Amino acid sequence: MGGITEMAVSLTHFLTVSAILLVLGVFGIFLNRKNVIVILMSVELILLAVNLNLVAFSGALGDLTGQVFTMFILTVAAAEAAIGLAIVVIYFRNRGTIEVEDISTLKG
Amino acid sequence: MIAALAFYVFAAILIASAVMVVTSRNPVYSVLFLILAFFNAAGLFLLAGAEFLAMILVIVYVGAVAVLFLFVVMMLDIDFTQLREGFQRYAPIGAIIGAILLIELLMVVTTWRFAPEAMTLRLNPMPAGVTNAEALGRILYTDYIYLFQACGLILLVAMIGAIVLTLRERPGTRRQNVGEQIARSGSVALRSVPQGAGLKVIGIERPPSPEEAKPKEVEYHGHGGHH
Amino acid sequence: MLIGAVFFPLLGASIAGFLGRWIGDKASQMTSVICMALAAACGLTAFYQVALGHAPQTLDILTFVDVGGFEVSWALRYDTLSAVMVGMVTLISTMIHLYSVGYMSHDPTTPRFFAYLSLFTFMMLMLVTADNLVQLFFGWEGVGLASYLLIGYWYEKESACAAAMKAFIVNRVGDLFFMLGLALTFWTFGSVEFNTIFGAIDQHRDAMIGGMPAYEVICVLLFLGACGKSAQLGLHVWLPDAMEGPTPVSALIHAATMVTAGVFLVARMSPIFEYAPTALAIVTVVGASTALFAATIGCVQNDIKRVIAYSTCSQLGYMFFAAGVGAYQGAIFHLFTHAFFKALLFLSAGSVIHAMSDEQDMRKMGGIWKKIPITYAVMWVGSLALAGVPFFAGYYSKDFLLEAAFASHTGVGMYAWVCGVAAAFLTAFYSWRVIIMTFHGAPRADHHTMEHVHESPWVMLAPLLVLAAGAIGAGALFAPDFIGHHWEQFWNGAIVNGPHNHIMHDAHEVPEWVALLPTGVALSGIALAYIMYMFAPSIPGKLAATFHAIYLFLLNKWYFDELYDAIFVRPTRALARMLWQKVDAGMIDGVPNGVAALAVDAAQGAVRLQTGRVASYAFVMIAGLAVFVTLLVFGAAR
Amino acid sequence: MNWTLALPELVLALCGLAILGVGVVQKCNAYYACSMAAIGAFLLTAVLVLGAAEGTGYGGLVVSDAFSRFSRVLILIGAAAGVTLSLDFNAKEGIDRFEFPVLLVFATLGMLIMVSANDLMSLYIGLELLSLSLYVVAAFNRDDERSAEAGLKYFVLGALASGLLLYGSSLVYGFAGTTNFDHIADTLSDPARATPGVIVGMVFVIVGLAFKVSAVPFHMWTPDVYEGAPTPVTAFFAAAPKVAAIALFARVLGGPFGDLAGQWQQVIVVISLLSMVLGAFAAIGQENIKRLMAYSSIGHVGYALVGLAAASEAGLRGLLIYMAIYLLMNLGAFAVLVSMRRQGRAVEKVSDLAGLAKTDLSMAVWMAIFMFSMAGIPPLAGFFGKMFVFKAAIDSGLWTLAIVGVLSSVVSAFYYLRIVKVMFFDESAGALDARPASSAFVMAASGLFTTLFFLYPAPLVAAAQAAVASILG
Amino acid sequence: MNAAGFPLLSLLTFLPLVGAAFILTLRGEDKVVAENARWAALWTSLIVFALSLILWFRFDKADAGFQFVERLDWLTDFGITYHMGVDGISVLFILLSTLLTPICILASWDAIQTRVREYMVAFLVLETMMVGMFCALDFIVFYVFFEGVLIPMFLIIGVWGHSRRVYASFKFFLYTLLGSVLMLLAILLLWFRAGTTDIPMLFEHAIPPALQTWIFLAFFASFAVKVPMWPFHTWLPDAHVEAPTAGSVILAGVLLKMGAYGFLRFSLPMLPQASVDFAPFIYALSIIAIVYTSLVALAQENMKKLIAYSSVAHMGIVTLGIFTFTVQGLSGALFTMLSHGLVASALFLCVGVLYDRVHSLDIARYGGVAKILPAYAIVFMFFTMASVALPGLAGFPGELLVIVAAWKVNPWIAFGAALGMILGAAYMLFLYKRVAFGKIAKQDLLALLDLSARERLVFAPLVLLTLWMGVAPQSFLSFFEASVTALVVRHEAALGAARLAGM
Repeated sequence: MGGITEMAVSLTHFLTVSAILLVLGVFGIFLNRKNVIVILMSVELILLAVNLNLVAFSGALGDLTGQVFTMFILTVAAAEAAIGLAIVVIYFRNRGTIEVEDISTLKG
Repeated sequence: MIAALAFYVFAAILIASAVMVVTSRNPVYSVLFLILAFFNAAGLFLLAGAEFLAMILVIVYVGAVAVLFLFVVMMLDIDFTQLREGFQRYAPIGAIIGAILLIELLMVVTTWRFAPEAMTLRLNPMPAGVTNAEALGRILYTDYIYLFQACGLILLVAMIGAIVLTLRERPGTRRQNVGEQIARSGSVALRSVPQGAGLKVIGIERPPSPEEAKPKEVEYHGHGGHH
Repeated sequence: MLIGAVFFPLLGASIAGFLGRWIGDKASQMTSVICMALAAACGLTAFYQVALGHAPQTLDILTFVDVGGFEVSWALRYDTLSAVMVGMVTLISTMIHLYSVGYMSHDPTTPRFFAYLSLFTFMMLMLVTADNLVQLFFGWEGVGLASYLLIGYWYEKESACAAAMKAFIVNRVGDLFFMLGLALTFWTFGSVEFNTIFGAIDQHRDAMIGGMPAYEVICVLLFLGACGKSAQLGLHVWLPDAMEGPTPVSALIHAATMVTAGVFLVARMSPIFEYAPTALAIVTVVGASTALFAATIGCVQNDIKRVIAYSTCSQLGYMFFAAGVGAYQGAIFHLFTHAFFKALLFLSAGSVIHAMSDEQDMRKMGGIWKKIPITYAVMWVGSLALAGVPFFAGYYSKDFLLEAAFASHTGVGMYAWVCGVAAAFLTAFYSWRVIIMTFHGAPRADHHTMEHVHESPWVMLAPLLVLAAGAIGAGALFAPDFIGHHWEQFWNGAIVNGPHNHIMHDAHEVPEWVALLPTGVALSGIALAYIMYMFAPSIPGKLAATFHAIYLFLLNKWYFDELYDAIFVRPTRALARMLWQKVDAGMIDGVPNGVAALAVDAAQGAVRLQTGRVASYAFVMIAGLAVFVTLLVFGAAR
Repeated sequence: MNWTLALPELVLALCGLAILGVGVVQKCNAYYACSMAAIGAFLLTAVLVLGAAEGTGYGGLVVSDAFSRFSRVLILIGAAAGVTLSLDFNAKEGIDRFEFPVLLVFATLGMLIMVSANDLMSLYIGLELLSLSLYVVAAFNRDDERSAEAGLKYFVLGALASGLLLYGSSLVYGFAGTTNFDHIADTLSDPARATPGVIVGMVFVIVGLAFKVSAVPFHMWTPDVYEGAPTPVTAFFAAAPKVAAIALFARVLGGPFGDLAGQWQQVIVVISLLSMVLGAFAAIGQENIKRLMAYSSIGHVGYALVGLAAASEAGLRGLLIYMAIYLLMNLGAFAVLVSMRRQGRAVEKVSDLAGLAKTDLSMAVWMAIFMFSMAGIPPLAGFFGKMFVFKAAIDSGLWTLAIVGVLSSVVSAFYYLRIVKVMFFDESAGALDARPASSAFVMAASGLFTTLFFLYPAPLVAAAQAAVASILG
Repeated sequence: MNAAGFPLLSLLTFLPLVGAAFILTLRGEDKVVAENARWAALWTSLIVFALSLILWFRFDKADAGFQFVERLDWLTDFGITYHMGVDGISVLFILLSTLLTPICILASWDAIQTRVREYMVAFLVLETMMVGMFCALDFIVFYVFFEGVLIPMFLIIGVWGHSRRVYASFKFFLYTLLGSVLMLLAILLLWFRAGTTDIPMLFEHAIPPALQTWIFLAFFASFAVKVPMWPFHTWLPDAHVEAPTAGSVILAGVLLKMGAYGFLRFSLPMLPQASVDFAPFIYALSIIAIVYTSLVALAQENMKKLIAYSSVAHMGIVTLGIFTFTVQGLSGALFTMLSHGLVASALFLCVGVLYDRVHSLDIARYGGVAKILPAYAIVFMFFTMASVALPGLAGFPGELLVIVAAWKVNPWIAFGAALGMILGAAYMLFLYKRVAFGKIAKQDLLALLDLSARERLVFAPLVLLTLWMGVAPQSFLSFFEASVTALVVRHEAALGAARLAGM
């Protein structure tokens, strides 16, 4: 594709890795039966996949927008992690557990 | 060639550690694998030409977020032996759905095409001869000041949130009360007394009676549910 | 005056009905009797002016309906036919009102009774003076209502209520056909006004409906309506039961007036009937069959009023077959004379019942003729008239009917003649059976009752005497006008005989033996009754034992009630219950209820995914995502 | 750079910071004062919104047009009412901390940024500002197990959803080379050029937004969070953010992806159908009234999305009208829920309303009006919302949607009626405590709107029409 | 502005709301409030009735078009205006509604002792909806009123009803709502096609036959439930049995007419082809309704249920008449609607009289009532007879016209319709016999009091009107004539045009 900055490694490779990361993150969220913190980490993996995508596109397009976007995402992700962990903490204080299976008193 | 090799190494380790994050029994291991994953992702960023972001990723993520995770995992005193093993009941069908999603995504990304006008529509073409950090810095505080400030608010909200949710004041906790310190009255001020004069000279100094100045409640409203 | 004849009874009814409780029993009786008397005065004047003076006229009162060519007015039509009926109805009704003053004197709610009676009279008058089919139907149904109210007058009696309902509903069956006939008449002629219809007879003679000549269908439908009201075979079942009402009611409604409305209708519609030969044949056959059939039952009944009721039924049959062979005038003449003697018979029977302390069973009477001589005498008069003994009223009319039937020279005419003669014999027989069982022989009532047997008061006897006079003289007096040589002037076109119909002439030309035969069979009937009940009272019992099956068959009125019960009443009730509980509550209601139950089930199903587990929520989201991605990726690949 | 285009947002942000500052330095409980200040800030912002200039600013990040004005005003009304409703409740539940209004101010700011976004980045930042605030307020009653669970669930799923949204955004960016809506629209102006990549990206974005509007099958968090969160928070959730998310949905699908309508329409039709049906059925068996309202709101989103699915001017107009009406009647209904308190304790079972008509008639009447309105019975406002969206569906030939829609509205009438039945037909379960003035005010205001809307619907319809014209034009 | 010189129809429509608002402002002791609410409601409804009489006198019977027309901007840009007006078809139903409301309020005077204020408000709101529905000349406005009826009626049945009121009110509400929403879709489709929902303009809008079929079915779903036609009738007996007396009165008197009115107002003029196509189907359902529900009525053991089923049968006559497409049939149907509105209402009031005294609807609970309540027995008999279409009373002219018209279509249909005469007589007389006749089996009945002055006042207008309608139906039929004739002419013209287009 003319005009797109040549990268050392083709865009497709990046995108593939990112897709795999995304699916792994998704698996981490809905397949594990362990504690909630793993879920939070899976969310981080998803965001990492996104960042990888954006950075790869940014590189391929020779455009900084993707990187700026990534920066914002990193910021927000940090904030999100903080709040997520805070919620996990208060949940643990209330229930004494953070097992995924136990977080199911509200249902029906 | 070296770049390609590096890519494969980073990518392989990244994916492997991501798998470990998800499957590790012990959350502490998960966090550590997450850190490893971040490092490798930073490597990939470098390969894609985003040096500044790679750095940020390491500093912010490894330095702050991952440590926060680790901190919480440790703090929560989880009995790791009690943690359930394995996956959800619907794991097979879940895996199938995940696989389908992955295959579709791979189909999409491997046949990637940019829009014909993509080049002309770029908002911030990379300026030549400027480092990545500088280039980012030039636009971040100008073109994106609006969002930059909004991000600041997000961090503020995160801070407020974290505090409002987790900060607890227990009775007996001592903390500095700046306002009270500044507003102290002369009655509690230190003053120099003649040496050796003793009680006989100055008498017993008592705090002002409650009517005059009620000692301020140390309680910080809202944060102090005594439950 | 013409209006007065019709509306005075309504006035009487309203006063007695609505003000009865304020003005008291006596006053309301008086009012209604006076109103009735005024009506009779008007009615007779009308008869004199219109029928005898040949001055027909029509009074328009009010537009009833005028919708898209369907025009109906309230109007009083006075032609000879109406005038005859009005005169007869008002006169007899007045007599019966008067009689009722005595008969009902012990009843606690006489105003109600008189209100009903007057209301009935009003409705009957509306019927006969109707200018169109709708108004006729108004009167038609109105008399049905009044009949219902009067039969059910003693509403605390279960049997009275049942009889009232039966009367109304069976009548309604007839009315159904009347209504349909009315509809067809409208679509055939574009009007239901008599004048318009009769004026357009020739234009629509070829009209067809459903492959049949429209006139035939109209006539059959109207005749079916008439059958209901006039208790012809098949729809007669209500009439005997109607005897549950007070006796004056039976006399007025179920003998003299209402039941003859069917005959009146046929006569009124004679212009159409004349062009409906098949319908006329049906009328003849049904009428003749009814005449014989009812007479056979009359021979074995033990209730005095029921015997007379079956006799009425039988006489109505006579009228119908006369109309069926085209001798409408004869039918009306018999209607006219019959009104006198049948009312007389009923009222005498009432007088007997009154004397016997409300006993109606003839097996519990006997030996009272000396105690109530006047009643006995008028009973004789009535019976003689009924039997058609010469020079009594019935003789003229009945003889004429039989002659007309014979003279028609058709198959159905002959059938009617044979049935008529046989019925005449039976009529005479059961009439004297009644007289003998009631008045003669050893007293069969208990001592107590016998002591109380007394002649009725003058207020009851006076009407009896008037009617007796009618029963004796009405035939001779009016025969020349009604059926005699002056008939054409007298009827003045109120009844139409087609150009092919010469029956009025032919009836006078029958062989001598035909003319004498009815008298002969009547006398032999009387003789047989004397033999069986007076001289050899053991014969009836033996006969009944020998021909037990026939006896029971007759006693049970040919099992009509049972038959109807089995094919109409019970299945309807069973069907009603089934439709309600199975179809309505089960099937039709089952749908919404089932849907509601399904919705609740669906609700439970819908929240099953809501397990409370975060992971499964995420799973659903991702599954949804995967589905949409698949949908669009392959959709976009199109 | 015309910074005044974002004046309302700037003012609101400053107000938020000021309130925060006041709350921090204030010694005594500043909850009430901060709340009132927040309401004042909302109203002030609303005034500014009404007077805001039109145009695109900040390098195309922000757009101020009739559409954003319409949505922003609705959001601010919803937010103000939300804060009003929390006044009494939070005080009685012991969660009357000044951070609450502050967080709601920032959440509202996030919404404002969201609906006036003209760029995927502004969209994301606004959305996250909203989401993070909402995560916190959902768990605000931190000592209540259910509140904590609600927060946790909302957070986990919300994070997943924003992850998916971002992934989609990244693909779109990758395709178009830009994140600006106008530019994206340009590249997609010929739908034939849309590659699978951008379509998948769009699906991911749709999923992320569908989560926010709680459309089936991305609704799973809704019942649990509605039930677990403190009632005023639930009221807030059901009102302003829903309107904001729907508006954003409309903006994104109508603007940058407007020419891909043929593609996204299929998705919207499906989620709209599922939402209507699930909303109708799942609420039937609910005992907890907040949970019931959650399913009800899912159903309402389904109806609103019918308008979106119509992918026409009439459809978007119907959508906006629907959301405006939904917002107001929903606030009224939640005002009742917030007031449900017996002997000082908050109650939230449907059966707790039993015999309300005997003990507090006017509240019962208002609630009945809201219920009938939600069931779509004329002449109440809810009917008109439904009428406009179904009209749009029929115009677009979406018969399935229209028929399923009206049928499910009949089914949903069943549970709305059940609430009326409980209030009016059943024997009293004991009187509820007296209504606080704040909820009485919200109740009456939205009740009057709901009841009298039919008299003069033209202004709202005209405003919605203008708003739609601005994004499609 | 219009013949009255002021917005009469709007006034009629919204005046009850003013009364309702006034009642809502009443404060004070419960007893006093109840008393004041009763009087306020009565006066409001009487004033409305008095105003509505202007329609009777000022209505131009020769004009087939809409009169007293009012038009205001509403959503004018979208083709919806607030458009009110009456023609011969609707004018008398407004009078019927305004007449029955005060009667209902009077009938509930003593019977309703709980939540009187709310009850009166509900009735006044109901009146607004009913009157508005008959006045509306815009389809959306019509629908708003048409559906709005559900709310007050639901509450009336549910709050003041009897033991199974919840089931009945839900069934009533959901059943009718289900039908109506489908109609709403059809309305929206018409709106889309014609760009307006103005009824007179929609009359001019030709719809292709294939589409007519679907729209007809959608209308049918709503109107058939509302009429109700067999087999959509089962909500009616339940609703009637459980509703308080006045609720049953309004339900039978006015609400049932809304469906038939809908057929007349919309299905026939807007969908001529589909109406003709579906006519045999309607005939079948009508005949089934007449025969079937009459039979079911025969088996009933509950007075109100029996009368409810009889209503279904009578409405069968109405639908039959409408779909004969003849002047007689349509006039007969309209007349039957009016007369049934009076007679069925009166019958429910009769039942209510007994219910107020004995608190039972069970037929078996009664017997011999005629002895103790003679005046009542007369009234009851009067309306029984009117119900069985005795000539001279209100029921007859309509039934006659419909049967006459039905004969034109097919004699067997006329026969089926006329069968109702027999069965109707059977079940009504059977009812009357079991309630009023016979010996007094239950001793407590002896203590009953005859009609009070208030009850006589309630019945008096109904009796008079029933007689009037029976004796001089032309004074009512003349209102219909021009409009009905115009409708039939237009219907035939539309069919003719369609036939030409087909050739």
